[in-house]
Amino acid sequence: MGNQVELSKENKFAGTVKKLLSANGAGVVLAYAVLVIFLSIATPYFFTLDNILIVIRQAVWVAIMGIGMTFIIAMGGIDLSVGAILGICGVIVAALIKGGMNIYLALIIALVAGMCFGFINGLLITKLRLAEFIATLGTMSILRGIIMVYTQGIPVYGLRFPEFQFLAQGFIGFVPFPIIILLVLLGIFYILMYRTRLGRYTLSIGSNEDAAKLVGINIDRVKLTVYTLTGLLCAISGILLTSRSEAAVAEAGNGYELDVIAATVIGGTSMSGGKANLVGTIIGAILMATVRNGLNLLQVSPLWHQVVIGAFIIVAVSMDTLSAKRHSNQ
Amino acid sequence: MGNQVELSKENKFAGTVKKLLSANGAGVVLAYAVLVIFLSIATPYFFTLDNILIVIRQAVWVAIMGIGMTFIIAMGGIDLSVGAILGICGVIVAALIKGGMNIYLALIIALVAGMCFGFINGLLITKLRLAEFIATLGTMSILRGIIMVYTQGIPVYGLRFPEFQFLAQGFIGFVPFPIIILLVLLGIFYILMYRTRLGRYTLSIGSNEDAAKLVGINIDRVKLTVYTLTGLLCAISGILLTSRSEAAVAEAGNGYELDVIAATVIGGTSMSGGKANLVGTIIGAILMATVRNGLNLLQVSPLWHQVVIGAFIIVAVSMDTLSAKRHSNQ
Amino acid sequence: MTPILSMENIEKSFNRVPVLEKVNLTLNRGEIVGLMGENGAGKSTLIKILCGVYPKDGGDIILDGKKVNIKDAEDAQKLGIRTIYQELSLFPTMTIAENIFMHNEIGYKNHKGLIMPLDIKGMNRIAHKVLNDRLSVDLDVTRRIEEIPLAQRQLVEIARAVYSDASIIIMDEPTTTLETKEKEQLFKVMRDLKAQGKAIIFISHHLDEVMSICDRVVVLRDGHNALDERTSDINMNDLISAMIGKSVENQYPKVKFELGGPLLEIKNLSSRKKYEDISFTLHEKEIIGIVGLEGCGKNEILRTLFGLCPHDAGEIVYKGKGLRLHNIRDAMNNRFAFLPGERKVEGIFPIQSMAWNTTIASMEKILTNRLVSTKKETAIARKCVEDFSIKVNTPSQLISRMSGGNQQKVMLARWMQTNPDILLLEEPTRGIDVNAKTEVYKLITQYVQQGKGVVMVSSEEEEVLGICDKVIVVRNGKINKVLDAASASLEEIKYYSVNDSADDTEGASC
Amino acid sequence: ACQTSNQAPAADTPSTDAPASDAAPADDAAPADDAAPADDGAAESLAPPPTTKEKPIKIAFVPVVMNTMYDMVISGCKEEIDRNGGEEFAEFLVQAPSSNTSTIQEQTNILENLLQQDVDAIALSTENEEAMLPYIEAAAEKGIPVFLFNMATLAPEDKWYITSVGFSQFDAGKSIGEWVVEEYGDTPDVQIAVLEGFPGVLNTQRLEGFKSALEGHDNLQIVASQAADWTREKGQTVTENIITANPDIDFIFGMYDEMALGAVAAVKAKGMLDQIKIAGYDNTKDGYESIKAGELTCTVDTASKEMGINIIKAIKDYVVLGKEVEKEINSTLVVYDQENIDTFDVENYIYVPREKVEE
Ligand SMILES: Nc1ncnc2c1ncn2[C@@H]1O[C@H](COP(=O)(O)OP(=O)(O)OP(=O)(O)O)[C@@H](O)[C@H]1O
Ligand SMILES: Nc1ncnc2c1ncn2[C@@H]1O[C@H](COP(=O)(O)OP(=O)(O)OP(=O)(O)O)[C@@H](O)[C@H]1O
Ligand SMILES: [Mg+2]
Ligand SMILES: [Mg+2]
Repeated sequence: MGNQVELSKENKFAGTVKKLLSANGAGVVLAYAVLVIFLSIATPYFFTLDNILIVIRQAVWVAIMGIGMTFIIAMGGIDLSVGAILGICGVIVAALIKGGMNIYLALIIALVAGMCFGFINGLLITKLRLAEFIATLGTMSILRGIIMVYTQGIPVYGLRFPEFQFLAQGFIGFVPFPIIILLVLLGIFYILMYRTRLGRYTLSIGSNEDAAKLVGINIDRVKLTVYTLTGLLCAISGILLTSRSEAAVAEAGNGYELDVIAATVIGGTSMSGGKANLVGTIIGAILMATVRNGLNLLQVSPLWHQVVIGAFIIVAVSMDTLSAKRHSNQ
Repeated sequence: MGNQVELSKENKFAGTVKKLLSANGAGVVLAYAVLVIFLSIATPYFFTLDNILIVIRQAVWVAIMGIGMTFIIAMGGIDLSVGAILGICGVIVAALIKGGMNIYLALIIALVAGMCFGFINGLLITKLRLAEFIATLGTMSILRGIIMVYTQGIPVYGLRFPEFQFLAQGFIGFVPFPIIILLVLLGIFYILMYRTRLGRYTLSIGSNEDAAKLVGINIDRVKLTVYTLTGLLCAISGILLTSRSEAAVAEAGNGYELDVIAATVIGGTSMSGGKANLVGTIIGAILMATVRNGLNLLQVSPLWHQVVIGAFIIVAVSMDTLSAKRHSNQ
Repeated sequence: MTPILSMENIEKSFNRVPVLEKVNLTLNRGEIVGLMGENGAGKSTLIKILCGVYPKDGGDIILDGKKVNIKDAEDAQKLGIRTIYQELSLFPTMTIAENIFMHNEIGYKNHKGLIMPLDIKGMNRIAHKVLNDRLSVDLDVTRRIEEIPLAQRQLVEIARAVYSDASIIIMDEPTTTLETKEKEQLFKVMRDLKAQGKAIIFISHHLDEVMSICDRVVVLRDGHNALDERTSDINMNDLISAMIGKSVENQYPKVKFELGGPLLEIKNLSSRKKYEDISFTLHEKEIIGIVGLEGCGKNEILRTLFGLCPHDAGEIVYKGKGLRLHNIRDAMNNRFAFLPGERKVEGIFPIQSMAWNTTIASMEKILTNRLVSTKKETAIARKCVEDFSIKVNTPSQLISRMSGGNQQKVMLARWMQTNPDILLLEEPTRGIDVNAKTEVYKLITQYVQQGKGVVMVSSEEEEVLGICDKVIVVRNGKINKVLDAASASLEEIKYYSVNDSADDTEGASC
Repeated sequence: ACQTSNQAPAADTPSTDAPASDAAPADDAAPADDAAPADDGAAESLAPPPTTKEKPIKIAFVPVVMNTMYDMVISGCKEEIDRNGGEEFAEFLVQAPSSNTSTIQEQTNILENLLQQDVDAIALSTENEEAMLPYIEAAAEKGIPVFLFNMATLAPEDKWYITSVGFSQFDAGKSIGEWVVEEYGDTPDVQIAVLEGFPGVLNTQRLEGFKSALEGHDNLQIVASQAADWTREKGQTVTENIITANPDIDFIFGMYDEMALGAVAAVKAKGMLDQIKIAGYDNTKDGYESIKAGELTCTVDTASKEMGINIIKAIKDYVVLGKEVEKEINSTLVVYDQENIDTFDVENYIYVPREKVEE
């Protein structure tokens, strides 16, 4: 988005459509539009305010983690542990509340725990110099294991406290509260990405890590910060998910890492680093939730879901690539 | 390995130990040695020819796919679909044999199918210019879905044909046949990697793709070849796995992609591309199988397995990084 | 007055091979010091130690009379040292303004944290102003680096160093890709900085540049101090002999051959927005130089001939037959070779060995029964080390651990190995030292003698005049003037680079 | 490392996690930690009241994952629908999570989506009912009755469901244990190995049930108990490792047929099939044939098809006929071995279209 804004200055006179299509992440908007039109025609249940809000709410957990993933991927990294951090933070908050702790204190502890796990990822990557993929694969496995050891696979449930339920189930006006949380986080991280040093340094590392080092950027500090913030976002997601089902299950967020990465890349953030599209990520997450919602509404046999979702990811990302290619070829 | 050979010429006089420790992938040897010593002391059952052969045979499937993954990672790519290709090729060979087809014909068809799936990955990556991670994530999902649609989750079983059983269950002398297959494949791909154009071009692309293009390397062709060969290797693994259990199970190879990537990186092939250590990959795969074997032999509670394996991956890879760091710092 | 910087008895070795031995360098406020030496003499290593890229093995760095310990680039920056590195270090996906202000941002509040809100408009404005006022280029600072040509990138890198409160500015071969005009701008900026009391270390292989801009020159030879004199006290020959231990009589060993038949005929070639109506003929044994201002389209013309840029009109005739160049392989199959200008990005395979880098474009030469023969590979690499006087410990040394100039020689060697019929060169001697340049020119001359042809693009007019037969001056995407190198002068080239030849009659009449 | 995994075994085991089946081993013995029988809650049930809806009704069927076991349940459902008039009786929608993602979150999404549509009944099987409570409650409040099936546990707070159809995991595990007690009697020093699935309620209950039958028989000893992730391949690998450490093993219990078949392959490769007896769980088709071939020793049939039939019967009673139904409906469990395997009706594995039966 930041790029789009700036691009627009460049060819001030080019038509809006062309600009939109050429911009990084335009594919996702196109894909989303096509999907929404198709589903609106195909089923009467789809295009209702209720359903739209439900879909967005279903996308919230992935979208929130996607914000962190966008930073990480823009920095040229990857994080496979997001789902596991979500899971363990959910268990932590549930166990603490169930154990009788004050809810707000429990929330804070869970958030801090999320930051710690992110920080550990950061340490492995910066201090032990492990490849991101491997470091976070390791923490994913360890955290999932710890959840198992702690819960023995049995959920922590019975969290019927109104304040806690409100987090994921509440409304402000007709807008679900988690959507508001998402928007607030998007706002904060949008500014962080495009209006602060942190964002610049993140992008610069993804763009050319050697050069970033040569201009004196403290790369380790930036990476630690980004992974820590991502841990925080995962903790928020984990808390919301726990609040939503009033229980923390051992396998919560299993496999989410792939959804989150897919949403980020569909949204136009390039895996080669140096470019970020935060708004695109959110749309990407909503897109993935919409596909699943559509599959359910259209009564597509569950056996086919994976095929459709896989094909959809490929199509959505190629749209982006193709429109970018057309742009650069002209 | 290629690098090691050359390095050794450079400082002919440096002690062997130092050379070993400084070489790319030395960590894996060290980690393996430590583990073997530990297990040999901890349990009398570990260090027996029988058990060693069993462990190696258990590592074969991952090791064979790891050969392909080494090429792909050395080329700067990644392939998340290896497990799914293994799964679908297993189902294909099982279904064909069950359907009464001549076994050798069925094998050939499964191998060709594996190559086709790899080729499709290659096409997505070269023609649609999708990021490797996303393209192969998509094919993984699609192939897993197709397996589900086809098998309805029901295993294809009852493949009790001696020739077919021999593939994974046979012995030549006291050596299990799959180990022989692995060694033959290692030999072939070792030569491909270090002695042919394909290997050099693979490493060149991983080292600097832009420069590779300018020296006339047909990047698309090399990528297509490497992904196709990887597909072939996955098919071989799939066939062996099917032969081993005389059944093709829908979820065979699920999650293997992560094991394969971990084995490759533990073996000393760098995720940033340009370097490959085929022998290291094999040792990495054996190492992972050894850890699991050890957990079973030592009767470690299943709840702890994931934690141990995750920690082990991190430790094994850091050993490599640390020894490499010590080397480069001096 | 204490010098602002003094490096004393600096020592450094890589893998026990000494690169710097007891090297000294002092720098005063308001002084420009030239740092010279052959390729691999240790210049870049010395300044990288100063910038915190490499730790030193011994010696002291004294800033303003205080001994300092520079651990990393951040330390160096805090101490007021800014560097333009030999290999560009820009951020391709980021804008010009973002690059100029990288790690030197302006915000609404003034604190050092990562979360400071940035004044983006203000930075864009200042970036534009810096480029415009100090370097006289008018660039859209919101364009991304990957969208602008190499020379402009170099300017951005210069602007980044200029716009900083650094008191010491180091420039490692900043002029290699600059055109005359931009070079003059750079010199003007350097004088301004000097007037402000800043100190500059300037590395270049161009003696004339060093003699004219620097107050003092320090020469390194094989990692030792070889000379430290005021430029006013010495002449070029002193410099050369300090660097290489002998003098060079004829820098340009041009031999004019009888031209053969036409090899490559370019007819009315056009590419939308890049260039139009380009026609010329390259004969056997001919070397053609293409010159022009940055952005005039000369590089695109050359790249079109290698199948890298599409053209939409016109014809390329090669050895009498029409040629279609869709991609690089079409060009390579016809025995064309192309040396790209941006070595680090488009040339080297950094984590591979020198031998690997030398033979990668001509692998058939090192295959025996389709398998790589390490023996053949090493033999070829050793021969290249000889021919191009490459400084390398062994052919198995990683190329990224060689000096810039030596990397450039490997690039040239790589392409000569392919036995091309047509050699397309972008900045062929970028970063190569005086002595080695002569060797390279000799090799190119020998090579055309066998009936081959060369087209080169260069920002060094002397070089073009010195070794080419014909010089094509391109202006705004069109051939403005074709000069005979034997009779043309530097002034003519400069003149036609900026003035339309259609104005000639008027120009002459005045 | 890295298990991501998805679908597990057929039997109800969803992979990564464990699900569940029904609970309440009502009568005997302490079941696993929390399999709280919910019978007494019936009085204060908050479930929507019985209705007498017009046919055809719309039934949503939400299993944990698509696999062999749920497939058989579906067959049972379809056959029972056929008996009642097929499409004129009910529209049958199957919605399951696709793999690769956490089944819990996907199932909650599916429920949210279903509540938007006008379904008349939801049949739901879930790994963790606790995590679904808000949705079951929401469905009840909307007047949509929820019929749980194949649940390993029921949350004591759950007053919104109509009935729980299934079988007792605990009892099924126990029945294998009883088979062992009978088979080995007082034979001294019988070494037993167990192949477990992923940790979770399902795993715990089967194991507890098995162990409860062995209690008091000190000659029957569990010498190894290792996770094989519900899969055949892991079953084989882990068995190889277990045999290495325990060469004198006599009996292996694979807590799901796929793992047991992996054990069969490993044992066979060692040529120890006549020494080691292997038991499975669920009586999958492959397991059945292995018993017929004389390789797998025994397995417990969990009557998946019967479960499907019971689900539709309950729905019909409650939604169409307006009758109250039992809070818990269990199918019968039978252990099959070489002796009685021929009495098993293979039609149970497949969907056989049924004649309509008039009420
Ligand atoms: N320019 C290239 N880019 C990518 N791969 C190449 C290139 N040249 C050769 N290869 C690969 O190396 C293999 C061996 O090349 P070689 O020239 O020895 O065999 P070949 O049968 O003559 O192939 P070709 O006729 O295509 O060159 C080729 O089959 C191809 O896979
Ligand atoms: N990282 C490194 N590892 C090993 N050797 C190195 C490394 N960097 C430089 N060298 C060696 O140090 C010597 C000096 O290199 P340096 O780059 O300082 O030369 P230079 O004077 O800048 O040459 P040029 O004019 O070609 O840029 C060279 O012989 C080079 O091979
Ligand atoms: Mg240098
Ligand atoms: Mg050939």
